[in-house]
Parts: sequence; structure tokens; C-alpha cells
Amino acid sequence: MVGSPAHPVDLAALIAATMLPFASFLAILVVTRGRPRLSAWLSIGSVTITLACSIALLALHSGLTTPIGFSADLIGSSGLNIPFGFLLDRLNLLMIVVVSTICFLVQVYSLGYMAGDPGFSRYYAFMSLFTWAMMSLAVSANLLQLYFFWELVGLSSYLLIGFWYEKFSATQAGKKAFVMTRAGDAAFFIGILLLFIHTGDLGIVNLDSRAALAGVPPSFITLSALLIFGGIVGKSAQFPLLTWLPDAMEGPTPVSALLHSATMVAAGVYLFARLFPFFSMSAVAMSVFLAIGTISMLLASTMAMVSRDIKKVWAFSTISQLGFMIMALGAGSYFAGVFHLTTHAGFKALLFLCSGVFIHRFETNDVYELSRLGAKRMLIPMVTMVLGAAALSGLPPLSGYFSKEAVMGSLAGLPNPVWLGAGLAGVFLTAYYSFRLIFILLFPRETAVTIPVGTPSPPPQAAGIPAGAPGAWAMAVPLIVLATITVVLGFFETPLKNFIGAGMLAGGSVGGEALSWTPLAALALALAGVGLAWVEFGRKGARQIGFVDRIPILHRLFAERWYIDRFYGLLVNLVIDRGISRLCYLNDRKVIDGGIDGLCEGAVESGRVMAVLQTGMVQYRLLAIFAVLALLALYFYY
Amino acid sequence: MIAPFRDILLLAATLFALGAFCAVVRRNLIMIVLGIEIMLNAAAIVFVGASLHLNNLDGQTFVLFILAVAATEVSVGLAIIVYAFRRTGSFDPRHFNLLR
Amino acid sequence: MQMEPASFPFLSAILLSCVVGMMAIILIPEERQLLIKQVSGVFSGISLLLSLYVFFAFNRSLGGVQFVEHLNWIPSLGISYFNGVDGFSVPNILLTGIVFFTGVLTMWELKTRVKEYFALYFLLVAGVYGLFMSMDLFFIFVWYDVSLFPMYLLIAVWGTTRKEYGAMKLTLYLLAGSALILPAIIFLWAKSGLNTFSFVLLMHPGLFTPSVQKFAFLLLFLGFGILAGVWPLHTWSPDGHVAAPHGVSMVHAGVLMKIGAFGVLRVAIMLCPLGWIYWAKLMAVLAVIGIIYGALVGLRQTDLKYVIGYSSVSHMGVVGLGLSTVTVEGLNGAVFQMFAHGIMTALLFSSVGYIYDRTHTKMIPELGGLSRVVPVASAFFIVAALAGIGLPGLANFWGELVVFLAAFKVYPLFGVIAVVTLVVSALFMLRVVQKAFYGPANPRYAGLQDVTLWLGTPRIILAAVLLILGLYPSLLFNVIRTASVPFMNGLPR
Amino acid sequence: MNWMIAGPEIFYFAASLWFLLLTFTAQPKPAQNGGRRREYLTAIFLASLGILVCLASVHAQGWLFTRGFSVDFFSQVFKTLLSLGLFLIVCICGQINDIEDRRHNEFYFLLFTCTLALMLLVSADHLLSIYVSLELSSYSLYILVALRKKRGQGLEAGIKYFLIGSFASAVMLFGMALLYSSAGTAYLPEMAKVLPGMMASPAVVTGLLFTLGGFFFKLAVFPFHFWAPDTYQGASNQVAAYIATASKVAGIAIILRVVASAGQGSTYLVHVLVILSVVSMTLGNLAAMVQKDMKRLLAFSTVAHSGYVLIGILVLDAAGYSATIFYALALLAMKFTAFMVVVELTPDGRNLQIEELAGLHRRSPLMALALLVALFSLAGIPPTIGFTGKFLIFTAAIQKGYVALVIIAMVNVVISLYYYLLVIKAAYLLEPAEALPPLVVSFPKKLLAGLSIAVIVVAGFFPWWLIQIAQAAAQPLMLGR
Repeated sequence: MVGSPAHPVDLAALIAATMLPFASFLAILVVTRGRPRLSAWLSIGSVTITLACSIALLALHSGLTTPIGFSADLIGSSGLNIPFGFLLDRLNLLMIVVVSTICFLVQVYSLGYMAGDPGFSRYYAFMSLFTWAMMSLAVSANLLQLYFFWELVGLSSYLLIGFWYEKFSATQAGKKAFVMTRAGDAAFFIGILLLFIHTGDLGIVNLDSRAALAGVPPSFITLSALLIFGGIVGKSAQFPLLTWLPDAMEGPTPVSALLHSATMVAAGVYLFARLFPFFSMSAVAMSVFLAIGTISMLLASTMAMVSRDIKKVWAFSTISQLGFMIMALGAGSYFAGVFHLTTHAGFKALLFLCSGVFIHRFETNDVYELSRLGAKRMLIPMVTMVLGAAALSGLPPLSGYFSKEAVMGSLAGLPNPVWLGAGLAGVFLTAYYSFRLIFILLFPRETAVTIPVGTPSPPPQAAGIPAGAPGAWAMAVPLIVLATITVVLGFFETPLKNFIGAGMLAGGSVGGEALSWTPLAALALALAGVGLAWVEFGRKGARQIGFVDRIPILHRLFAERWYIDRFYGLLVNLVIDRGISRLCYLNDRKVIDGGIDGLCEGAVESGRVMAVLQTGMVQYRLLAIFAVLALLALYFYY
Repeated sequence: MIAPFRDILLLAATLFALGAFCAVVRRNLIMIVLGIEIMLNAAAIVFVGASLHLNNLDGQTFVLFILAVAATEVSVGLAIIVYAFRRTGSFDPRHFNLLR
Repeated sequence: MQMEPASFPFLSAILLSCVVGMMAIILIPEERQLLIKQVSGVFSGISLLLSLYVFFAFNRSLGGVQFVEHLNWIPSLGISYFNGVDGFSVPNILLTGIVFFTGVLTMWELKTRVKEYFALYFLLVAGVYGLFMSMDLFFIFVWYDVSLFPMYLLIAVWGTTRKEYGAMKLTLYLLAGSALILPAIIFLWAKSGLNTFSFVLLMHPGLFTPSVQKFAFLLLFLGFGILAGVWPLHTWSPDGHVAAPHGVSMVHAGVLMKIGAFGVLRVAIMLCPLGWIYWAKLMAVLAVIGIIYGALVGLRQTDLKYVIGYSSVSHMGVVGLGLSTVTVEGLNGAVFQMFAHGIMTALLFSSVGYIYDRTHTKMIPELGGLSRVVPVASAFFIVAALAGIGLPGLANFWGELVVFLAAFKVYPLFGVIAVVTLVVSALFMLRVVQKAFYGPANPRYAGLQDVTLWLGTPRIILAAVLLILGLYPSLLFNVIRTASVPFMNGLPR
Repeated sequence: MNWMIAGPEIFYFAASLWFLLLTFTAQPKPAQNGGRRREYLTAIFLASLGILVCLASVHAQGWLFTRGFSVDFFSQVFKTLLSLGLFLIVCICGQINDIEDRRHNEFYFLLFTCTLALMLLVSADHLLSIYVSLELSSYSLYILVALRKKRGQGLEAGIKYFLIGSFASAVMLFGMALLYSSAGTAYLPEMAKVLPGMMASPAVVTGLLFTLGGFFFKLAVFPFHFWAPDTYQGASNQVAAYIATASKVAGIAIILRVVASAGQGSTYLVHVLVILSVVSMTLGNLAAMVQKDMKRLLAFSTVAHSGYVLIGILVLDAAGYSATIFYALALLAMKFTAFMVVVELTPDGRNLQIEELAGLHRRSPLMALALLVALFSLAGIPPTIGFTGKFLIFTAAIQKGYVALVIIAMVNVVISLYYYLLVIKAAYLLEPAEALPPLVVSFPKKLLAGLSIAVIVVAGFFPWWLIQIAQAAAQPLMLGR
């Protein structure tokens, strides 16, 4: 069934890696809610074990050829043979290592960041819940099991975004995130059901093998691929459902670093990679994925250019980088997507953690405020921030360059040049907005820079977090580790390619033959972007107003997130809330209730009439009796 | 048979209708009781006619009993009506409408 | 349908525990309120333990009808006191036991007219137990009405908003339901010619002509459907929920609506399969409307209990959809969803009850900021709300999954609508949680103390059951399967 | 001809004679309480003795007066029911203050004569004996109704009752004449052989219809129900209770006997009965919904119940008759309990308004429970005798295929539950304006209430022993035909 059966050691490691965080979640919630310190160490302890296990598994099975599987029959209902179990192959191993490292680093970082917060133990409980859900999602063998943990990841993101539930905007953002991802999940769920009805078995290995799906009509494969892609759009905040990610910045910064940059949003791309052979069976679907990836990449980068909130900039950039990954995978290059996923997880987490340090120190999200308050004097976060931004824009020595180049290579392979052009434009914009931020931070301006009205000023962060010194090391160490990763990872491209590429099942072209000039063009555009940013923000005399800000209409368009938010607001409030449900409610109250209550009133009224009839004079009654008897006698003749 | 039984039935039916009409129309309690008496007699006539027609004496005995029972009925009825008259001073059924 | 007589009459023991409990309560003088509560706690505990035993002692491999007790009652009409449980009724008996015990504990702080309350409460649950375990049509109807008339007094005397209207409306609706069921049952009895009400004999395939089955199924479906909250006839349940005191609305929403669905399953579907196949389309349409309608109207509500009422209508729509798919998975999913929804609604009402007792208001705008003041109590509500949305890891997910799967096989369009409702129900449930529980700490309720362990036990039990079933659903599916698979195989195509 | 088979009649004749003598003895001027107690105790003693006599002669068989008066298990069961009804009514006549003390002897005399008449009616097998016994019972009831102290109401009710009663008896007599003329004989058993064949001729059919009219008066079925509301409201509570229970049971008995013998063949008769039953059910229930006076509400519910009884009768077979007999027993128990509560609540004999029931659950929980059980049984909620009665009638009806009729009946049950619940709501929910004193209920009354609740609930749960009696009682009806 699923490759060679796992022998006990692997199984034990896997169970420890996934189940331990869940145990710590329950333990914290039930037992150690009172003692924050203990619950923090409990959660970090379970994460370290998870990290150790995943690294051990990676080391043990680096040479792995066939996927290892284990399955138990959990839901034994008759018609459904949905076995629950684990699946290990090269992609999983890489994914669980990435996830556990980032989780470990963020949890250590949160020791400092969240120190003194009243809900400290609750925070760690939700963190271990997320770790459990994400790890199990990564190793699940069955599409339904994946969906099971997929929704649990959505739940933990809801809980963590709305962590400071006193703030109305936080709970609002949490609700918005949950409902939007839920919309995506609904499509995913329908896709799974269709798949299950037609193929009868949801095992991922089974779905990927071309033989198993021979009998299934191609039009159906496209439909179910598109539906499953709906789930990816929801979770990775792609084009139609992207507005929840910037609002999700309401949550604490480590949460944004962990969930909304490295791991959770990457789950969508992971699913794409997971089902890559299945998706690649239908060319139509792949082109649709490519298109959506491109649109969301361009859209998000334009929004990033105008945003003043440091976290929102990185949120928009995450959406655009995810767009890049999906473009790469849509273009048919499996390795480029996965490699970019790994590197992006590294430097994006780094960027978020650095901005976390700034916010923690100066308690404001506004970039101009931060620079005026002297963000650049904090050495470690500033240097690592610059390093991260460079990696993001794809400057040579860093990992971003290599993965961006691999993506560009895959785009170049496509017959239609449009995708390549969009990709290059994206590279340019990425470089521009990331270094726009860096230069604003590096060159503070005393005068308050007037920005055309309309940009929503970011709400002040919960002021309850004192910038304590003891937490400093806890925040610094993860930054340094991540910085080294971003620098070093680039050079591992070839071994990773062999590891990922070779392990790939049949099918899937590994990066088209790279056109000679694309990497150079990409580098040139990146430098141009940096140059433009320097001209507008870095130079002594620059008035730190982006070229976009000069055109108010364009500025408002990007600031309003292309009015998508407004559209959703309209849809929910007017159409559903005030429109349909009011009609249904009225129908309930007036039509059904009215009708039946009216019937009862009618009965009571007729009762009153009957009662009055009784009180007539005696002789009328005699007459009535006689009349009825006569009628009955006459009735005989009919 | 002096007269065919059908004619007797016809006579009794008309008499019965007359009695009923009288009971329903007149606005005086005593006249109502009188109307009902007429209806009883109509029934008695049918009985007599039937017993003659069937040549068996049951009908006759029945009539004797009817007369006796009608007498008791009238006595009880008039007792109540006179009692009512002494209380309310009127025979008009329209006055007795207190119960709602 | 082989039958296996019970060594010890457990089922009658459960019934007896309720009736004896009621008698005991009646004998205790009115002033000894604590003693009354303790006695009722003990007796409801006994019935819970017995139903737990029945659930676990039910022989999964053997299946069929077990724990059978048979006693001739009115031989001339073929009526017999015939109790037995099969795969469909065992989960419901356990559900009744749990909701009964937790319902008693939830009303621990009742002050007014305690004796009458608990006496009527026991009578209500005795009726519910009776219906789930009886295999004789006459007794199914008798227990149905026995559980009906204490409901009126319980709501009318101890109720909250608009209690007279709610109580009267509820009773007349349910009695109108029984006005349809009784003729149908007697019609079946007359048409069978066997002069017996015993369900097992009447289930003999080919006994009724198709036209009889169609007519009887329609009557029974509408009769029991009123109680199950089928779409056009559902308006009594939100009003009833809101008007009833919490303990009663726990039993009401948690179990009484299941009687309706169970009645449709047991009497309508198993006795008139051809009628079922004929009317399945209508059932599906009404169920889907119910699902989407309940969620949409729930959006508009400002009263916590109304929200829960309409969410129950939506969830019962899922059960109806499951039943209407005429497939094994549909039945499995429907019965599982009945159980899961019962527990979830009981938890919802129990936590609303706790909050209402403290804040004396159910209106969502007036609440708000409770999570900071009473974290544990609001945590229970949030867990139940998440279960309501059908989140994996909690019991409802499996019910809805299996039902939607079955629905997709038979009516793909309805399946899509039902899955889309998941999003709408997520929206309105989270909106309630946000408005009522999150937000800045509310000064008005600053003084509330959080739920103590003793008061928390009913909610802990319910939440634990939701979690256990969420993680290991085949615990329940194996039991249901023993009844659904043989029934569906025996179905005349 | 041994006279012992008419044992009960002879006993009740002697008892009424005894009370007649008592009325002649000069009453000591100040009728102090002792005097009233004495009559009450003698009445109770004689009534209980009467029950024993009836029970003793339950298995008597045979006939008297040249077959005009036949005694079989059917008539004996009804006699026991009647004696039981009389005993229960006499029990609640503890303190009748709305009838002057010097009238009490006449009151008991008339009660016993009426019971005697009803017993004669039950075992009457000849048109003549039916007519005579029916008239005798009606006349005693007219006077009982008019006896009430409050001149206005009692008198008016009496007049109305008399007028409609005599009109109905005139109609019945005319019907009997027509039947006699066409059947050639007045004995019911012979008529049973002759009539089914002649169902086509109009004379027979109108005759039968008119005859049944007289009995419908007794049962308060649709065209002849006009007297019921006013009489119940006008008469004193005890007399209304007697009319509701005893005379209704006798009415059911005589209709069963006549229909069983005369009505086998004709579908026309079934149609008429269906129309009458549906109209009286609906009219009774609808009118009762808006009533304010408790007794008037009970009157309309009696009209509705006569509709249900008619369903049992129109089935025209053994199952239907036994169901109707069971329903008669159920009616006796339910109506008596309801009236017992009304009597208990109004010691001074005034008409009880529904609002005055407020706070009953606090004033006396037992009476509130009795009212609850009685009303739920009247409505037909399962664990009660009323439900079993309705259930038996519906099974008999559906077996003959009248499914639509049963559905209409069930809809009427729903309507009836509405106004019964209004009464229960008043008893359990409403609080009186000013706190009324707790009701002191003497021990025998408590025992009586407890007993009646037990009968209603027990017969609801284990009705089998009662159903057997009803089925045995229905056999003689079928034998002769």
C-alpha cells in the first residue's frame, strides 16, 4: 500500500514529533495555566524534542527512495475506509525540519517578547497546538487527514490572531481570517469529496501515481484540482482571499513570524507540492494556478509599496513571495517552488522577528515613527533586517538570490514570455519596497513627513509589554541563527536539488533549461529597484515619498487593497446580513409564524362566533333542531 | 281498513309540522308546551293507524302510555312555567336570556 | 432481525430509575431543596451508569436487537410492552443519560418550586427514554406524548422570555405532530393484518403495498418532522428554546429533537422503505433549506438562545439530509450527527445557563468582555461553538463529514449548498463568540466569580465527550453500523 | 319469572320511596346542620348499598314484562356504572348550600328516581319501555335543574332544558311511531331481524333518524346540544356533574342498543352519524375555546366528547361497541374528577370562573393534580384513561377504513388541548390578586381525589382488565343480531 512499512524506531520518532506538542497543549490548558514559567518551558521542551526527532529522521533517511508509511483505521464506518497514518518521503522530511526549526526559534524568541503578558501560558498552549497541527499536517498520509489538521491549523491561527481578545480589531481580524480560510477549506472539502467518490481512496501516494487515476475522466481531474487549489488560495492568502493576511498582523509579532510568514501560509504551497504529480496531470489547472500566482504576486507587491506599517509591508511581501512559489510550481518546476519555500521561510521569519524587536522596544508599528525614534541604533536587529531584506530582493550571495533565480529559470522555460515579464517586474518591485523600508529606517527625517490622507494609521500595539532587558538574549539568538541560515542556505542549492529532485516520483520537469540571460536580468532589475529606493528614500535630500504616493488615485487604490476588502465587507454586510438573512428572519416571523398564528386566531374567532350562536332564544334553537332534522331527512334522497 | 294507511301518515305528518310550527313561532311559553302536545298527539295518531293497519294491539297500548306520560310532562312543564311566571312576571321566552 | 433476550432487564431498570426518582422527589417536602437536588442527582446518575453499561455491553459483532424485554399488554390489539435496543437506539439512550445527568447538575441553583421542577423533569426524561427503547409502535406513541405534557408546565412555569406563548406554541405543534402520527400508526396496524403493534413483526418486507407505504411515510415524516424541526414546521423550536429554562432547553434541544429524527428513522423509514425511497427527494430539499435557512437566520439574532435555537435547526437539517440520501453512510452520519449535536447543544445551553444565572441577561449586545471576567465558563461556550461550526477534533465534524459524503453521492448540488453553509455558520457562531465573550473586560460584570469545579462538572463531562468522539469516532460508528448495514442490505431495491 | 333479576331496580325504587317518606316528615324549623348531615349519611349509605346490589346481580340473565325488560351482561355493566356514578355524585354532595336545606330530601329522592329510570332505560328492549324510562329520567332531571337556590339561573336553565327535552321526546315518539308502523313490531330483537332489509324505504329511515334524535338529546350531540351549556351553567354543580356523567352513560347505552339492533345495513345512517359527529366535535371544541365559565367549558367539552363517542358507534361492529363502552366508563371517571374539583373549589355553590382557579397549585396541590390529570385525560394525552378510550375508538374506526375521520378527530384533540391548557395554565401559573387561604380538604375528599387520579392513570397504563369487561359487555349486543 504505502511504500515499505516503517519500522518501530521511525514510528516512535514520528509519534513523539507530532503527539508531544498536543500533550503539552492539553497539559498547559488544564494543569499549568496558573504558572506561566512552567508552561513556557513545557512547550519549548516539547518543541525541542520535535526538532530533534525531525532532524534525526532527516539524517536517518537522507538516502530514502520509496516513501515509508504506517496507517491505523480510526474511523471504522462501513462505507468509508479512511485510514489515518503517517507518510515519510523527501518532501515531508524537508518540511518537518523547516517547520520545527522555525517553531523552536519563534518559541524561544517569544520568551522575551511575551514576557509579562497576562495570557502567557495560554499563548504557549496555542503555540504547541499549532506545532501539533502543522507537524501532523506535514506527515499525514491521507488527504482527509490532511484536511483534518488543515482546519486545526486554521483554528490555531484564529486563536493566536485574536490572542489579545480585549482589542476589538484583534478579534475582528481573527474572525475574518477564520471565515476566509474556511471559505477556501469549503472548496477543498468539496474537492476531497469528489475525489473520494470517484477514486474511492484518498491516499496521497495513490493519488500521485498516474496508474491509479487512469480510469478517471480528465475534465473531472481539472475540476477537483481547481477545487483543492481553492483550499490553497484560502490558506496561502492568494488572489481572491488575500485580505485576511495583512489584518492578521493584529496578533503578537512572533505569531506573525511563525504562522503568517513561514509555516502556516506555506502549508498551501506544501499541499501543492504534495499533490504536484496529480495537479500536473491537467494542463488547464496548472495554467490557472500560474495566473492566480502572478496576479496575487503583483497585487501584493503594489500594496506593499504604500504601506506605513512595518508588519503589513512584510505581510504583503509574504503574499507576493507565495505568489512566486505558486508561479514556479504552476510553471512545472517542482524544485524551484520547494526551494523558494524553504529559503523564504528563513528570511521572512528573520524580517518579522527583527520588526518584532523594534515594535517591542518602541511600541509602534509605523515605519517613520520607528526610524525617528532611532531604530537604526539597535545593531543586531538592524543588520539582520538589512540582510533579510537583501535576501528577499534576491541579491547574490544570499539564499534569496539562488531560490529567486531558480524560480526565474522555471518561468523562463515557459513558452509564453508574459509570465517571465511579470516575474521580472515582481523582482523589481520586491527589491523596491523592501529597500524603501530599509532606507526609511536607516535615514530618519526629523520633520513629520506628510503623507496624502487616507492611509489607515496602524493601531498602537498593546502597550502592556515592558521592554525588559532579560529577554534581550532570548530575542537576539534566534535572529543570529536565522541570519546565518539565510546566508548559508543559498550554497546548499545543489545538494538540496539532488535530495528533492531525485526523490521526486515520476513526472514533473525539474526546472526548464535556464535561458542564459534571465539570472542576469533578474539581478539587474533587483539592483535597479534598490537604486530607485535609494533615490527616493536613501539620498540626503530625498523627501521619502514613493513615486506611487505622488499619484493620489493610485495611492488610494493600493492603500485600499484594491477595494477587495470593501467588496467583501459589502458582500457580508449588505448581501448576506441585511439582505438574505433579514428576509429569512422576516419570513420566519411573518410568513410561517404569521400564517399559523393567524390560523389559530381564526379558530378562536370562529369559537367566539359559535359561542354567541349558543345564546340565542329558546325558540331559535327549536327551529334550528327542526331545520337540521329536515335537512338530514332530505339528504336521504341524494 | 277504512282509510289507507298512507293518508293517516300524511295527516300525522301535517299535524306534526303544525305542532312544531306552533312551538317555534308563538312567543308564549304555554303555547310552546301546547305545540309540543300537538306533536305528541300526531305520533299517537300514527300509532293507532299502524296498529289498525298491522292488526296488532301494541300500537293501542302505546297510545295509552303516551297519554299518561304526556299528562305528567305537561304537569311538570306547567309547574316550572308557573314558577317562572311568579318569579319574572312574564311568559315571554325572550326574557329568559341571562345565561351567556 | 434476530433478537437476544436480556439476562437482567436493564432497559426497564433505566425507566424505573426515572419513575422511582420522580416518586422519591414527590415524597420529599418542598422546603428540603438541597435534599431534592441530591436525590435527583443520584437517580439521574444511576440512569446514566445504566445507559453507559448498555452502551458498552452492546454486542458489536452480534448486532440486531439486544436487551429484549417482552410483556403482553393488550393482547386483543396485539400491543406488548416490548423493549429492545439496536444500533440506532443505543447511542440515543447514552445521549439521553448524559444530557439528563448534566441537565440536573446545570439546574443546581434553582430556587423557585424545586420539587415540581425536578418531578416534571424526571417524567419528561422517562418519556424520552421510553421512546428510544420501545420496539412497539403503541408504546413509541405513548412515550412520545408522556414526554410532551410535562414540557408545557416546565416552560410555562420556570421559563424566561415570552414563556406562555413559547410553551403553548411548542405543545400545540408537538401535539399536531402526534395528531399525524397516531392515525398513521393505526393505519399501518390495520393494513398489516397481523393484529400486532410490535415493530419487529411489522418490519417484515413486502407486508405493506407501495401505496400504503407512501401514504403512511408522508404522514409519519410530517408528524415526526415537526418534532425534528424540519424546515417549514420548525418555528416552534427557537421560541421553545428561548422560553425554556436551561436544564429543560438542554433536554429539549439536546434530546427531544432527536426523538423526531429517531422517530422518522425508526418508524417511517424502517417500516415503509418504499415510501422512503419515493419521498427521499422531498426530504432532501426540506433538509437543505433547513441547513442554509437556520444558519442565515442565526446571523440576525441578538438573543444568545435564539442563536443556539437556529443553529439547532441548521444541524437537524444536516441529520435530515443524511436520512434522505437512502445510503448506509447517510444513516451512519445522521445518527452520529444526532448524538454529536445533542451533546454540543447541551453544552451550549448549559454554559448560557451559567452566564444567564450570573448576568440575568441573554441579549448579546448587553454581554461582552466576559472572557476576561469568567474565562473558564466562556471557554466552555467557545468549545461548544467551535464544535457547532464542525471543527475537526470535535464530534460534529465526523457527523457532517459522513453526511456530506453520502449527500454528494446522491445529490451533488445539495452537498455543495450544505458545505457552503459551513462558512456561514462559522461566520455567525464566531460573531456571537466575539460580541458576547471577547472585547474589553465589562465593568458591569466585574464581580462575577468563575465556575467552581462542582458547577463545572456537567460542562466538563460534555466537553470531554465531544473531544473523545472527535478524536476516536469509530467508538460510535461501530455501534451504528451494526444496525444500518443489515437494514440497508435488506432494503427492497 | 323470578323477580330477583330486577334486584337493582327494586332496591333503588325502595330507596327513592324512603326519601319520599322523609320529605313528608315535618322538618324541625331551625334546620340545624345535624339534619342535613343525617340525609347525607343515609344517602351515602343507600348509594353504597346500591353498588353492592348491582355488583351482586352482575351475572343475572333473563327478561321480564313479556321481553320488554331484558337483563344481560351489557345492561348489568351499565347498571353498575350508573350506581357507581350515583355514589360518586352523592359523595360530593357533602354540603350543597345552593339548595335550601328543606329541599334536600326532594333532591336525593329525585336523584334516586332518575337513577332508577336510567337503569330501566339501560335494560329496556321495547320501544314503549324505552320511551317511558327516558321520559321518567328527563322529568326528574328538569326539576333537579330548577331546584337551584339562585332563582334566575336555575329557573332559566330548567325552562330551556324542559322545552328542548320535550321537543326532542316528541320527535323521538314520532320516529318510534314510524318505526313501529313499518316494522310491524315494537320489540327491538324482532325489529333487528326485519329492519335491515327495509333500509331503502324513506319511512323507516326517517323513523330511525327521529328516534335517534331523542337519544342524541340525552347525549348532547349536534342538533340537540343547545340545552347543554345553559343547563350546566344554570344547574347546581352537583346536578351538572350528575347530568354530565350518569345521564350521558345511559344515553350511550340506549343508542348502542338501538343502533346495534336497527342500524346494521344502512350506509345512510353511517353518513348521518359521520356528519353529526364531525360537526359536534368541531363545534364543541371551537366554542369551548372562548369560555370563561368553567362549567360552560365542561359543557362544550361534553358536546365534543359525544362527537368522539359517535365515531365509536358509527363503526357498527363489536370492536366499535366495546370501544364505546370503554369510552363511557372513561367519560364517567374523567368528568366526575373535573366536577369534583369544581365542587371543592366553590363550597358556596357559585359558578366557578376560570380565573378563580389561580394559585390552585399552592392552595391545594392534590386538587391541582386531580384537575391536571382529569383535563389531560379529557384531552387524550397517553398515560390516561381518556387516551386509551380514544385509541380504541380510533383503531376500530381505521379498521373500517375511516382514516380521514380519525385525522379530523385528532385535529380536534389538538384544538381541545388548547383550552384545557388554558385552564391548567390558570391553575399552575397565574397568581391570585390577593393571597387566597390554603384550601382545607377533608380526609374523605382527599381519599376520593387520590382514588380518582389513580383510576385515571392506572386505567391509562394497564387498561387490559377494563377492555376485557367492555368486550364482554359488547357480546350481548351482537348475539341477538
